[in-house]
Order: sequence, then C-alpha cells, then structure tokens
Amino acid sequence: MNWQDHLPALLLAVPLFGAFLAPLTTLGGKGLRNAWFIFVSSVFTLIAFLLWVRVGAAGPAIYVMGGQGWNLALPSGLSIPVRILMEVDAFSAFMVLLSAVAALAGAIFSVNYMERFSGVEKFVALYFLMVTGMFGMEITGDFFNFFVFLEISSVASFGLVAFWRDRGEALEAAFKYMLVSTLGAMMVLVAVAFLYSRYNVVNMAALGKVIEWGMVEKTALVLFLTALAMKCGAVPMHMWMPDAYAEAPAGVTCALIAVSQASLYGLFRVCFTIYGSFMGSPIIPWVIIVLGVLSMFIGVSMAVIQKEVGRLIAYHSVSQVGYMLLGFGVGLLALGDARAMADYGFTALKGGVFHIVNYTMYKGLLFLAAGALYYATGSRNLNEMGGLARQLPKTMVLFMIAAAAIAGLPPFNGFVSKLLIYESSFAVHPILAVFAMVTSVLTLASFVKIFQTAFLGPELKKFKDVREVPGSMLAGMTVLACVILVLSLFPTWSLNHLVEPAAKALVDQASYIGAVFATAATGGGL
Amino acid sequence: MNPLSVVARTVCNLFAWFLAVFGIYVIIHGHLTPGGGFQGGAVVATFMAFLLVAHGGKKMQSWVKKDIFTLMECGGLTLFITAGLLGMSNTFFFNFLAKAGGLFGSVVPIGPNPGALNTSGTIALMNLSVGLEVVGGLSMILLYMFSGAHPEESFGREEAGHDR
Amino acid sequence: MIGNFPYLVVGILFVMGFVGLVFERNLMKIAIAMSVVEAATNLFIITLGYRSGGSIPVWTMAGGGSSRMVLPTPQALTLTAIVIGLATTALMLSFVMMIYRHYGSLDVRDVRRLRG
Amino acid sequence: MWDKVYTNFGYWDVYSWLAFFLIAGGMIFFIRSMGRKDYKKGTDQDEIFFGSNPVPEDGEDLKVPASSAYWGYTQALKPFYEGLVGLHTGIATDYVGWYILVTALVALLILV
Repeated sequence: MNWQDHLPALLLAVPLFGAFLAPLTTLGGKGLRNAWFIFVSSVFTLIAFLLWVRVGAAGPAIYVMGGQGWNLALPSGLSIPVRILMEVDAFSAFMVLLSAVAALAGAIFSVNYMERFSGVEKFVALYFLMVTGMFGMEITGDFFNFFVFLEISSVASFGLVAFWRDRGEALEAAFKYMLVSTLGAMMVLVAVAFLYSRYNVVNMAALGKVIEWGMVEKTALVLFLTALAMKCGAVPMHMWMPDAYAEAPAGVTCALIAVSQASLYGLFRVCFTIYGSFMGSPIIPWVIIVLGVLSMFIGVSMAVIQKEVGRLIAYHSVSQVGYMLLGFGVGLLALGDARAMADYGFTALKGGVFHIVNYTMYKGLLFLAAGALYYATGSRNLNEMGGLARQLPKTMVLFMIAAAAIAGLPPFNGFVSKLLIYESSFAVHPILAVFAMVTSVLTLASFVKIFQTAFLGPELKKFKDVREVPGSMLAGMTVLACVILVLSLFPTWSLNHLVEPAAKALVDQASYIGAVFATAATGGGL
Repeated sequence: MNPLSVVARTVCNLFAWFLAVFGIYVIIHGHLTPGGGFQGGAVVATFMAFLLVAHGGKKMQSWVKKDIFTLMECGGLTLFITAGLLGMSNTFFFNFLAKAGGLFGSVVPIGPNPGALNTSGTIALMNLSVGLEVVGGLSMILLYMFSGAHPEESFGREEAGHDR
Repeated sequence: MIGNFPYLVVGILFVMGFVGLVFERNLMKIAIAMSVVEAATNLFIITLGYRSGGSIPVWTMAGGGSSRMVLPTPQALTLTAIVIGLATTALMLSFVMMIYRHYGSLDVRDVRRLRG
Repeated sequence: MWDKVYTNFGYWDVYSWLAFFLIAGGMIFFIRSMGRKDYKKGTDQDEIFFGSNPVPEDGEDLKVPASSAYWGYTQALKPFYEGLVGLHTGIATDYVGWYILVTALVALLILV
C-alpha cells in the first residue's frame, strides 16, 4: 500500500486536526500557538504540492472515505457509489495547490498582524476550519459534501470577518455576507435535492454519467449557477464582497479570495463535468459571459471612485472575477464544437485557468499590502495617507509588484492571461474584448491612484514615527511576490505544466467519470 | 439577569437532571435508536439552559468555567478525528473496530432484539465524541450569548478595546 | 393528489421566507425568515425521501427484508442540514445582538455604514 | 522554457520585454550620467520651489487627497456614477433581493 494514496484524506485531516488542537495550544503560550499556526499551514501546503505532483503523473485520483480499500468506489457489486468519495483530477489539484499557497501566505502574515488582539487561538481554529472547507469543496466527489464543505468554509469565514467585533462595521459586513451566503447555500442544497429526486445519487461522476436534459435538471442548473456565481461575486450579486473583504483582517481576506475561487471551481465543475454534454444551446454560456462582462465593467467603475484602500481593492476582485467568467463562458460556448474549441475555446479556457492562479496570488498580495498599510498607519482612508514610501519601502516594492501584475504591465503575469482572454473573446464578439480592455485601463488608473496617494507625495508629520511592518508580515507578502515573479518570468513553463493539464481536465468529462467506474473501483468487500 | 422565584428554581433543579440523563441516554444509544451524538448533546445542553435561566448568569459562572467547555469541545473533536485516523491502515474513517470483538465489536443479531449496545465499532465511539463536543459547544454558545446580552453583569463594564 | 400536498407546503414556506428576507425591516424578523427558508429546504428533502409502503432502513429491524427499505440518504442530508442550520442561526442571532449594541437599532435601513 | 506564448493570433515574449527594460534602463542611466556635475546638496539648489511662497512645514498642506484624483473623469460621468452608487444601497435585504431577482431572470431565460 502506497502512502501517497492517502493524500486526499490527509489534505482534509491535517487542517481539521490543526483547528481542533488550536485552542489547546494556548497552554504553551503565544510561541507555541504561532508555531502551530505556521507548522500546520506548511504541512498542508506540502501535502497539496505532493497531491498536485501525483495527480499530474498518475491521472485522476479517487479516495473512498471509510471503505475497505481507498479505491473501492463500488463495493459489493453496487452500481452507484454510496460512500463519501473524494475525487481529484488535474483541475482540482491545481485549485488545491494555489489555495494552499494563498492560505499559507495569509497564515504567515497573520502571526504578527494579529498579535495585539485577544482570542487569537480561536482565530487560528476558525482559519483552519475555513481552509478545510475550501479544500473539501475542491476535492469532493459528491454534491452533498460540496454543500457541507461550502457551509463549513462559509460559517468559519463569517466568524473571521466579524473577528474585530468591537467595530460595528465588521459585524455589519459579516451579517450581510452571512445573509446572502446562507441563502445561496440553501439554494445549492435545493438543487442537490432536485437532482437526487430524479436519479437517487448525489455523486458527481455518477450524475454526469446518467444525467438527461429535462425540466428538473434545468432548475437545478439555474440554482447552482446563480448561487455559486453569487459566492464568487458576480455583478449584481457582488455587494457583500467589498463589505466583507474590506472589513476582514487582511490575512483572512487573502484566504477568503481562495474560498471564492473554490466556489468558482464548483460552478465550472457543474457546468463542464455534469452538464458538459448539454452546452450545445448557447443560453447558459451567454448568461455566464454577460455576468462576466457586467462584473468586469461595474466592478472596476465602482473601484475608481472608492476612498478606502480595502474597498477599492475589493471592487477589483469583482472585476477580476469577471475576466474568469468571461474566459470560461467563451470556453463553454465552444464546448460542443470541436473546431471552435481548437480555434479559440481552449485558448479562452487556458486564459481563464491562468487568470485564477494569477488573480489569487496578486489579489492576496494586494490585500496583505493594504493590511500592512493599516497596521502601520492605523487608517484605511486614502485621503489621510501620503508619503509612506519613506517609511515603508519594502511594503511599497511588494505592493508595486502586485499592482503592476493586476494592471497587466509588462513583464508581469497579469497580462498573459488577459491577452489569452482578449484574443479568444474577440473571436466570439469584438465588443467583449473592448469591454475587457477598457476594464484593464481603468484597473491601471485606480492602482495609480492608490500608489500616488498612499506612497508618493510629501512626508506627513503624523506618520513621522511609522516603522516598517514586522518580519512575518513581510515574509507572508514575499511568498506571494515570489510566486508572481516565477509565473511572470516563466510563462511558458507555467502554461504547459500548471495551466494546460487543468484546462484539459476541465473539458475531459469522460476521464472524470471513468475514474469512479474503473475496474479497480468495483468488486467485493465493503 | 436575576434568578427566578424559588418555585421555578426548585422545579428546574429537579427536572434538569432528568434532561441530562435522557440526553446521555440518547448519546450512548446513538447507533441503536433514533438520535445520536448531536441530538443527545443538544438535550444535555438544555440542562445548562435550564440552570442559566433559573439561577441567572452570575451564579452559573461561579459554578462552571468556560474553559471546561472549551476542553470538552476540543477533546471531543480530537477524539473524533483520531478515531478516523486510526483506521488509516485501510482508509480514513475505516471502521476498524466493527465485528472484531472487544470494544464495540460484537455482531448485531438479526431480527427484533432489545438492542446490543456493544456493536457498531467506531460509529459508537464517534457518537460519544460528537456528543461531548456538542455539549461543550452549545453550552459555550449559551454562556457567551448570555454574557453578550448582559455585558455589565459578566464583564463589569461595556466590552471594549478588542481592536487596538 | 394528496401525495403532492407536502410540496405545496414547501412552496408556501419558500415564498414566505423569501418575502420575509426581502421586505422585512427588522433584523430579528430577517433571521426568522432565514430559518423558515431552512425549514422549507429540510421539509423538501424529507418529502423527497418518502416512499409509500417503505420501511425504516435498519437492517436488523426491517420487516419484510431489505427490498422495502427506503434509502436513508435524505434523512442523513436533512440531519446534516439541521446541524448546519443550528450553527448559522446561532451565529446570526449573535450578530444581531452585537449589531444592536453598536448601532442602537434593529432596523436594516440604519445598519448601512458600508455602502457605495 | 524560453519559448513565446502563442495565442493563435499573436504571442507574448517576456524576455524581449526584459531586454527592452534593460536597454531603456541603461539609456536612462547613461543620460543621467551626462548631467551637470556642479549640483550641490544642502545649498539652495536643493530647495523645493512652491510658487515662490514659503514651503509649509507639514506635508498635509501640500498633498492632493485621494478624493480629488480623477475629478474630471467622475465629473464627466456624473449621471452614470450617481445611478451606480445609488444601486449600492448597503441595505442587507436589497442584497438578497438582487440575488433572488437574478435567479428569477436566469430561470426565465433557461426554463422558458
């Protein structure tokens, strides 16, 4: 028995274990707690990396919780899988890897960022619970567990958004986030129930095998589509996003971005793997494209006029999610047509997948830099800042890397994925590419605004004794900056080894289904 | 909140124990009868709610500490995940105790029977740990909600200064 | 006909919950409307699991062999959903409580410092 | 590893960009090194020119606040922005309303 077969289970067990033991680590004082925080984060990042390597080498991996063997998906001659099943294909492994990196950076950053507050052991516990939920959403093989992990990550993130509970704004943001998010999760559950009522299964692969195109399935698709689009912040359901992202502690926001990407993962898993063979009609791809264009444009328009650092960057999250929706929508539009797929569809998918990793890295870094500004100056209002480049030179350099990457300045990575999306969406309709480019220009404009007002300008008296932020915060930001630089300097390598397997796995419905129904997965035993 | 009248307190003192016993019954028979760790834990937590309402928060806080509940919660959850990890020679959450003799290892008799408690392997163990966790967690939620509703009683002043 | 009656109740509950979530102004009533939606979802799943003439899915107690046992999945789904619903309700009520302490109001139109 | 990224329409080559930045940086340093050598620090050559007024002590009086950035842009698009900010009411029930509205619209599109 190979220990690497157990990687999917370990990926969930390690952060869960970390969460449950976190409140006990206070007995050993602050040092033990921080060491535990970093240690567990590093371990799950390592596991995510190993899982990614293994899936890249050996194809989709399945894991049966509680079965007699890890690959015994269909015991005792059953025709449908009934156990809790984890299934990791290249796209899931890719998502797991980048969420783990974002969560690690947020954890390293939070060590010094949160040290002046009480109750940090509960913060650590909630953080690991949120990470568990996020990983679970990305590797689960059935819809009901998807709902459960969605709720685990959501409930943990409500608590984290409201962590500074003596700020009324934080509570308000958490309440609004909670209201829409809980309703969305309920709709996901209703959609699961619809599919269950028709096919008596909740397993994704089994559903993808037997599903037909009828009224019940259409209703379930609508509920999935809007609920998950809301969770990743598509306009006009984006309004919770700037509230929650700006009010959460910065390290949490870095991980919250990865959580919203997990919802995006769910959306595309539903569209490509379950409903993949019914995307001949153009309505659903166009719904996603329209949501994407609206998100891009309205998100960035709102961002330009913001006065708070956090809210400005959070509105950019809305607009960047729009790019991914646009890329995936174009890919979905070409799904039924082999020629269009080769012509522009696969390029759009690659652009979308590459944008997910780029976005998670640079947006995380931007939020961490905004958190560093808040830590150093005690203010979030851009009107009150100025001349901080003298006091915070390292933060400034890291912020500059992220801002250049998001605005798509050469030679950074943001432009590569945007280029792939521009050119493939141009093939569908030129107006889409025009909207995408206008959005990119406005993005650059708003980051010039932050950079100019916060870092440049004359030295202010009230910030005379501001010092550079402490080491762990810089270290957390450096992790993400290094990833951005690697992605920027080796775009061919990252496209060939990181992005392309993921995009291929996304359109390859048959191998996802085949992994569960393989001969090794059937047989006697329990 | 002030304590209720002596009649209410006496009745609560009496009936709270029945609730606790019934909750523990539901937890222990989780693998045999409807219910289980969560439901039983919720019933036991009503025991805390009874005492909290009848005797007021001040007396309650002199009786029990919140740390005990934190310990119960962490202990229960750690026991749960350890039971999962111990099955790792086959898979995570593999039921390695079932039908193996020993602890919870008997085979269930087929047909109507009075209920064999020593069956079902790790499922019973997990019911116990979930019950422990839910008792701790729900009691803590009750205590925190109570102290949040009456901050002056539990903190002596308005809570302040968490952020900076 | 009478078999479809529970779905009618589910529909009514959903509509009641949505109307409450959109048109109510009091945070407490919004939290109650959320619980109504949760209850409607749970009722929906439980109703889906009903088969007339089926027996309980317990192997040793099932009368008439395993062919008449209903699938236990909807019950398991609902139980999990109830547990999650309890957690969200408790958290939501705590938020409402603390929002009242900070804003001095339960009107949703007053709780809007974050906008624009 | 050192290839270009082809997109079926054009390509992206990060190394030519890096070469461009290196050459541009070299030219900038070259031009800078041709500057005058008689500049001295600490004399009045070093002073800030503030319209021949005395320079304020605190930078607060000098800086441009963030809300003044892109004033012309927001002024020109005022009707658009008034509508857009008006939509972001910040009322929690409106958020839910938008979600239900979008679900209903998509359901209309797909189901009918």
